[in-house]
Amino acid sequence: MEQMKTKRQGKHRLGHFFATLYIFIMYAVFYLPVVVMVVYSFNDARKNYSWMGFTTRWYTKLFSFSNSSLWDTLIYSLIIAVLATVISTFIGVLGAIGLKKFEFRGKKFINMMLYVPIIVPEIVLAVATLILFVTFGIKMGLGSILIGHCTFCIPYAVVTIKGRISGDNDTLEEASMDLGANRIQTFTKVTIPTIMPGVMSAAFLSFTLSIDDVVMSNMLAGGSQSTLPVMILSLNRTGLTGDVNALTTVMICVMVISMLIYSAIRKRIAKKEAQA
Amino acid sequence: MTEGHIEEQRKEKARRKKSRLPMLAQAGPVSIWMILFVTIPLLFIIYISFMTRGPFGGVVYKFSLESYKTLLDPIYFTVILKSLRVALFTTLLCLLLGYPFAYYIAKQPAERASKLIMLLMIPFWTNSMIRLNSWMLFFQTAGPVNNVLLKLGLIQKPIMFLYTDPLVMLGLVTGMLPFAVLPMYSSIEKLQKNLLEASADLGAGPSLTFRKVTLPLTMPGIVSAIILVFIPSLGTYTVTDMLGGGKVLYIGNIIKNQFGSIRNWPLGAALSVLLLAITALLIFLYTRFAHVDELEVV
Amino acid sequence: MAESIVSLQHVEKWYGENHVVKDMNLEIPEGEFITLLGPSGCGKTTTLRMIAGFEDATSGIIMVQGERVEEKEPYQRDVNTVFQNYSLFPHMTVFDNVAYGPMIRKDPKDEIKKRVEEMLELVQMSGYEKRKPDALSGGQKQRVAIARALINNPRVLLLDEPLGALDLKLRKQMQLELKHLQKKLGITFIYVTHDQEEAMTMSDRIAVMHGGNLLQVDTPAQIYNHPNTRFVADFIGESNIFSGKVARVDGDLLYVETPEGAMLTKGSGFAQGDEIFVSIRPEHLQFAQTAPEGFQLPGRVFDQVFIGTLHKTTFRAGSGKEIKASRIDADPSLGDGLERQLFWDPGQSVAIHPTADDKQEAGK
Amino acid sequence: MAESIVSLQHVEKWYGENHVVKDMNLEIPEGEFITLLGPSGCGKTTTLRMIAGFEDATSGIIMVQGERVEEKEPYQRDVNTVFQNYSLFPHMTVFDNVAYGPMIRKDPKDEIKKRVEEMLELVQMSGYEKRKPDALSGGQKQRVAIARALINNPRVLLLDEPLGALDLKLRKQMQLELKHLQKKLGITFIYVTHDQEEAMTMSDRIAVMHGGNLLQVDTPAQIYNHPNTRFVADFIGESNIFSGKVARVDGDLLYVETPEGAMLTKGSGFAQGDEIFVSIRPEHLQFAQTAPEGFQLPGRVFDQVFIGTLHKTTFRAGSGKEIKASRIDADPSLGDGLERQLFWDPGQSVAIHPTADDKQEAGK
Amino acid sequence: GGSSSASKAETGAAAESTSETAAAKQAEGGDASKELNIYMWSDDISEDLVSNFEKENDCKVNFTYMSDNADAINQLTAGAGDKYDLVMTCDAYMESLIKGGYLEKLDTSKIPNAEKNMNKTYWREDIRDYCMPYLMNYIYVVYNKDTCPIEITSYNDLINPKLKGQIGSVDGARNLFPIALVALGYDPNSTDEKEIKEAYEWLQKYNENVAAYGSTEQNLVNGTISVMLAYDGNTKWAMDQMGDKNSLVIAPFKKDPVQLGMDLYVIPKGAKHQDLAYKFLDYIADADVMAKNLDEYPYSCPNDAAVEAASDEYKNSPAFNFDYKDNIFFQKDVGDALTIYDKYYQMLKVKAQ
Ligand SMILES: Nc1ncnc2c1ncn2[C@@H]1O[C@H](COP(=O)(O)OP(=O)(O)OP(=O)(O)O)[C@@H](O)[C@H]1O
Ligand SMILES: Nc1ncnc2c1ncn2[C@@H]1O[C@H](COP(=O)(O)OP(=O)(O)OP(=O)(O)O)[C@@H](O)[C@H]1O
Ligand SMILES: [Mg+2]
Ligand SMILES: [Mg+2]
Repeated sequence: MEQMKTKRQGKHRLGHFFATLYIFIMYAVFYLPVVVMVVYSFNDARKNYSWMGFTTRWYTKLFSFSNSSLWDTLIYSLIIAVLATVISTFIGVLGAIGLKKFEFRGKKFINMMLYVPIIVPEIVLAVATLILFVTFGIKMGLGSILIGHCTFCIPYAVVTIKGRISGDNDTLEEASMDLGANRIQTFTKVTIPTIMPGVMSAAFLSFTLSIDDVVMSNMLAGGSQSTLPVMILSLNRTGLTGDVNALTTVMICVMVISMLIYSAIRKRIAKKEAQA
Repeated sequence: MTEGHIEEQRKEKARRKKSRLPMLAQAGPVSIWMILFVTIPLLFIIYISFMTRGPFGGVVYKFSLESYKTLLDPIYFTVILKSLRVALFTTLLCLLLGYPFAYYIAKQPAERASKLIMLLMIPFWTNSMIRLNSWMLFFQTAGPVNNVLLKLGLIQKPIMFLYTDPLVMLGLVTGMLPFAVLPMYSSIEKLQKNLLEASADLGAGPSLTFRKVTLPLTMPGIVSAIILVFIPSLGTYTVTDMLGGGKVLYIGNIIKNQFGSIRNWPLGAALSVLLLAITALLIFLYTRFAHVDELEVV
Repeated sequence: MAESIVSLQHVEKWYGENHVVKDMNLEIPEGEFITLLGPSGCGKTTTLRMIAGFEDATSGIIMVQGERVEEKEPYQRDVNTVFQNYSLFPHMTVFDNVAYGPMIRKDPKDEIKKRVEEMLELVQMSGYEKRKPDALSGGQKQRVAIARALINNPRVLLLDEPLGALDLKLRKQMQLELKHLQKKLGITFIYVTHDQEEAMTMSDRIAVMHGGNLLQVDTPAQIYNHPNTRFVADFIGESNIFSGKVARVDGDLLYVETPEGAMLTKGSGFAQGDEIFVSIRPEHLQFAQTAPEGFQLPGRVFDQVFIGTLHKTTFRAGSGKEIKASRIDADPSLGDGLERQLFWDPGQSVAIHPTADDKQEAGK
Repeated sequence: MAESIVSLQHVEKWYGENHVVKDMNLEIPEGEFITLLGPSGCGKTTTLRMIAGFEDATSGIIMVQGERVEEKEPYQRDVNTVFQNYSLFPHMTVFDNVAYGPMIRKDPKDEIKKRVEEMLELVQMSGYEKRKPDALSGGQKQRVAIARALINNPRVLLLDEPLGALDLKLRKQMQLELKHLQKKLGITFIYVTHDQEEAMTMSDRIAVMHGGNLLQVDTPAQIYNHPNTRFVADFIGESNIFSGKVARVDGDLLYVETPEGAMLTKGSGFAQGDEIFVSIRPEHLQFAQTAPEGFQLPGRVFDQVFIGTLHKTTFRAGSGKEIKASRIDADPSLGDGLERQLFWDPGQSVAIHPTADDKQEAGK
Repeated sequence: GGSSSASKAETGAAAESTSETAAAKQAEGGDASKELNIYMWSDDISEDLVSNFEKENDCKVNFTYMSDNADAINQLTAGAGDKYDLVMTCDAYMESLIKGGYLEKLDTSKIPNAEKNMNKTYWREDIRDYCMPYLMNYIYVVYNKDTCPIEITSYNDLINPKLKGQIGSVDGARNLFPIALVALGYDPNSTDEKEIKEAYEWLQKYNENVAAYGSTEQNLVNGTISVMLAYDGNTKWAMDQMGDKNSLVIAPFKKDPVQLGMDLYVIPKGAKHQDLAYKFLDYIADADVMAKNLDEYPYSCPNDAAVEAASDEYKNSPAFNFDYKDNIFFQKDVGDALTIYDKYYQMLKVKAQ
């Protein structure tokens, strides 16, 4: 009897084992390049092509004052990425809901337009945008880069979130408004939480796209500051140097640590609220 | 008109405003953004595609069908077919590998799931250039893989991983996978357990339940994933250039070159228009085939 | 009309091709407890949704608190709803669900806490504050939904089968509580229920709907004792309905001939030869070896069951029609197959004019 | 045990800290119609889910058709469920929902079509084939859910409040249909309902649950007339329950003293001085100017209502306790505030031993 | 590298710029005349020298980076050149830029150091009025004498079937076709479609031998390939990498000329800080300054005086020393013929499969 009992559970356990193994392998593949990158940030070679021995000199160089431009570039990129993420996620959430829920003239057109930045090669859109900006006398700089980034992030956000919204959201929104919450309150307290995985996915995609973008950042930049990916691509002409690996390593560490701190703080707040 | 009539009109207006306002607030920003920063540049691109290449770069604003005539060259047909094939392959792999991955994550408790998603995204915050470079370092002739294999005596001389199709696929798929996983995750997460139970209860085994219930209900996420993977990989070139040795041109390379060294903007614009047309056709075929009305596939 | 807190005027609702609410006119005075009663799919939920403002009427006017609905968003109206499918917020705990309204109104924290506890107490859900809706049973969800709507003290409360998932005991208690609150706070209740006893005991008025039409709006006793259509008579409670012709009119006393036999009833507006329905409740049906004057309605005992409170006897008339009687005490002399004469006090039966619908049906 | 089609042995279920099913033992023979009855949240749905295989029992053994459940996936068992929340597939039409089971079994197309039409006819949903669940009313969804489960002709059918969203008329019809089908096909029904009349009329046996415990499993009449615990007496139907001490035993006749007064009842296993509950149904309560021997139970008329079928009178005893009586005919002599002596036929009241729970409650 | 030898004073100046956040910088407020915006390749100029310049002139030099030479051209043709004061580009684009009117004409009297130090062979007549050369690069053939199956003395050796899969090559229509044209004995900047077509056929054979296009020097070092058509800068790295065991040699061409490309600075039309731009050009043309720069970024250089002043290590680097250094050709603007090149380039790479 006891043995029989374990049959179905055993099957489940086996399935669970394979699932976990699969996930583990996938993560391993994703992290492999990162591990290589981190390892080679300790590579004692001018160009990062092959292993020439251990050094920490890239980190020394990174943290020396003379390398301020790298840091400026990094900070600039982060600012752009965060702003682009916030703006495009915001517009994307609104847009996804609006386009899903309402019927209006021109909706088909907007839906089509959303595909355009995904389809048209970035360089083409970037040049066209640049020419239009110049024509209309728009000053290049942070603003223009942001516009460029949001233009291709928004479609990604909309498409991702739209896949999430469904009919059951309606009844919950109705319940919320029925209880006296206006549309904005309903939006923040009910709509957003119920489509949270979609919002989170959209934000992650936007951030990833923005932090890695070269073309828009290059074409629409002002005259005084580049983003990190542009600089890295520029470096690629003569070969990536160890300090970029070091910088990216530091960047990843900083982001991971701030994420950890953020979630720890959130956990603590949640706990406190629960106690209250 | 009578006073009552005017009153009626006022109310009618108020009523219309009531139903319009939330629509404007939600669909408005995205519409305005798309029109300002996509439609207008797009019109400009289309306009350029009918102009003439400037001998000193840029465009001479003189009407010409030259670019479109150039497109008739069968070479572009070949290139596009090749690009489509790569994109198709990448998309298929991303879906096959990504769906179980997304499913696994979606079925974890919320807190754990968001941690796993975060864990998935972190590698993608490194520069894609650096990641590609890392793959090259890893697989190069004197790289760790070959070294280990040599040391273990499994091979006598280094294997040439670089510039092979499998490595290119690895690069493409690992680069694109999050764009497949995230939308699928967010739609699988929504899948209600009670429907799966109902299906099992009615006698459907796991694979049938998957085909009849899970798949249709998570279709929006899958379609999102297809859009976000297929279309961008249609225009990709960095991966093929770096990991594939740059021996093959894809449509992305060609367009980039028109806006780069060749400075033939009209041709680049025309090629983009062609890409748009092809994608529109594909979406149209899909909507026909899948009985989805209009372009709104998601 | 001025005192009506909710008023429906010529309201129509189409879902595409489906005409689900037809020319509905209803005035609900402030503080009334009105119940919508009708078969599944007759448009009750749709009517509530139009009043709450989630659904626009295809035509007609809906006024709440003297103002037309179309101009106001759902949240601008002092109307709250207990939804048929609960619609609890899945990402919030029971506490947060109930606290939602006051929180939106930015009431002070401790007051909210106090009120929520009160409400949960009321619906007997104290101790479940920290649970998420997913971890509740069907009835528990429903109770949370009630608490969530009640806490707002709205002027008008729409309740769509609010007690449907509760057991008899709890339902009885909740009925009392709801009625008590409604009286105390003077809230207008628009109530949907399938439980006729509930409708009868709680409502000031009952509105009977059928296929999108409002058939009768009246007090429970009036609806029960004087249904204005065959449908109402048939739908509310159990009835034996005989279809026949008026044979003779004697003041308000009508002599009726039916396929089952002759019977008496009281009624007005009938002339000799008119088509007529006669409706008699099982509990008013009497039987004996012999029939009183005017009655000639023999039936054979066909089935006897005991359902807790009542003993129910089914007779079969000569025409094959089943006729039901119910009594508290069992009649030991009654055995299957025995014949009895059926009759009643003519004042307890109802004479009903056939409607166009009825005639159409008969024609088919 | 061998003939049991479903058998629960020492089944326990914990949700984290919540002990929702406690040491449950139940044998259900093939073809039986058994109803689970109990207050909201007592574990009825959980029990069904464990039988269907969606939930693993924390401990204990569940056998379906002689085989242990743990070995079989839900889809491998000849058990179908009508879910409390319907669980219709939102992406399929009504037709496809109902056709799901046969389609999975790869029945021939035209046969499926025929069967689906039959089933929809049965639940009166013909004509709705092409609708999606979103465009159905609550009751319509429920009917589709019933059709979807019935079409499979399972050996065991679990029904979780399958008629909860239907109006009285339709519910009655569906009850008949279900009962008819169950008998005809010999299906075992495990049924959950809040409607006691439904439970009474349809079930072969009723299992009363309370807080995860199975209190009594018996025929409806037995449960109604001989509740084994105070809870059952109180929960099933309406009861007046008096708590007191046995003053004298005379054969099976017990003389009981309560705070409300002296009374008689029949019962066994009691000795003088024992704690006792006496339960009497309102419809068995009689009142008159004077009491028969052994009774001394005065009460003042406190409230009188008419609820359709019955006239209900509430008396208030000297201790303040409310005592309910119901009759079909109004007693015009009865006025608010009048005093009457209450009594009954001692054979119609039930003597109940207090349980540990009851004592604990009394202690609080 | 020289960065670690930065003096205290220099690091102080740099520290000041660190304290400015990137965003604040972007605001571009403050004293506009004290800023110099340069658009160029990253990792191509010594930071120490730049901060020296900043100190001397009490200004701030901002770098924005290009990822492709065409980026600069696109910016200029789109009319967005005036956000920069100096733009780096290469000689092949000069004619277009000049004819398109995208550049300010240079007042060479404001850059006396250049007048004095620059080799006029490289600072060609046709473009001299609009640019100042900075660094330059040869595209030549280098091979591993131990592993290469043949000896290479001309471009035509590259299409020897024995080299199948052995070549790493620079990419791009305008880098590949001139080689083929030279190999066939035509003008490297031919605009004759017939000649270009022949070049295409030559390149088809070449393509057979190519293992990969792009940066391939590490493959030469680790033995994946044995021949490379590449920039001298990349070769220098490869040779350094092999160290004592260096077996790489620059192919001893007898007759064929090698391609020489220039990185040059131009002042885009409408640049806002032209005075400072001239100062910077003159500063970087100074022999000692440029010599220091060469030590940090060892590339070929048209500044003769600077090369003279540079360290021995630089001067003796085998990558820059080959005996047909003067047998060179330049990429010129070929006008509309570029589209012909592009057509055949596309055919080359599409038909390859
Ligand atoms: N979105 C919709 N599209 C089309 N028809 C609909 C839609 N919603 C409801 N209906 C139809 O409208 C009619 C009335 O529905 P409603 O929900 O008001 O019924 P109800 O009286 O509440 O019934 P129940 O007692 O079963 O809940 C039903 O026949 C239903 O099928
Ligand atoms: N996922 C869960 N986690 C924790 N507790 C749960 C969970 N699901 C149900 N419960 C609890 O288990 C108990 C039994 O639930 P169940 O759904 O079986 O009740 P029920 O008898 O069907 O009630 P109802 O008549 O209200 O549907 C309830 O108190 C409920 O709160
Ligand atoms: Mg309803
Ligand atoms: Mg339940």
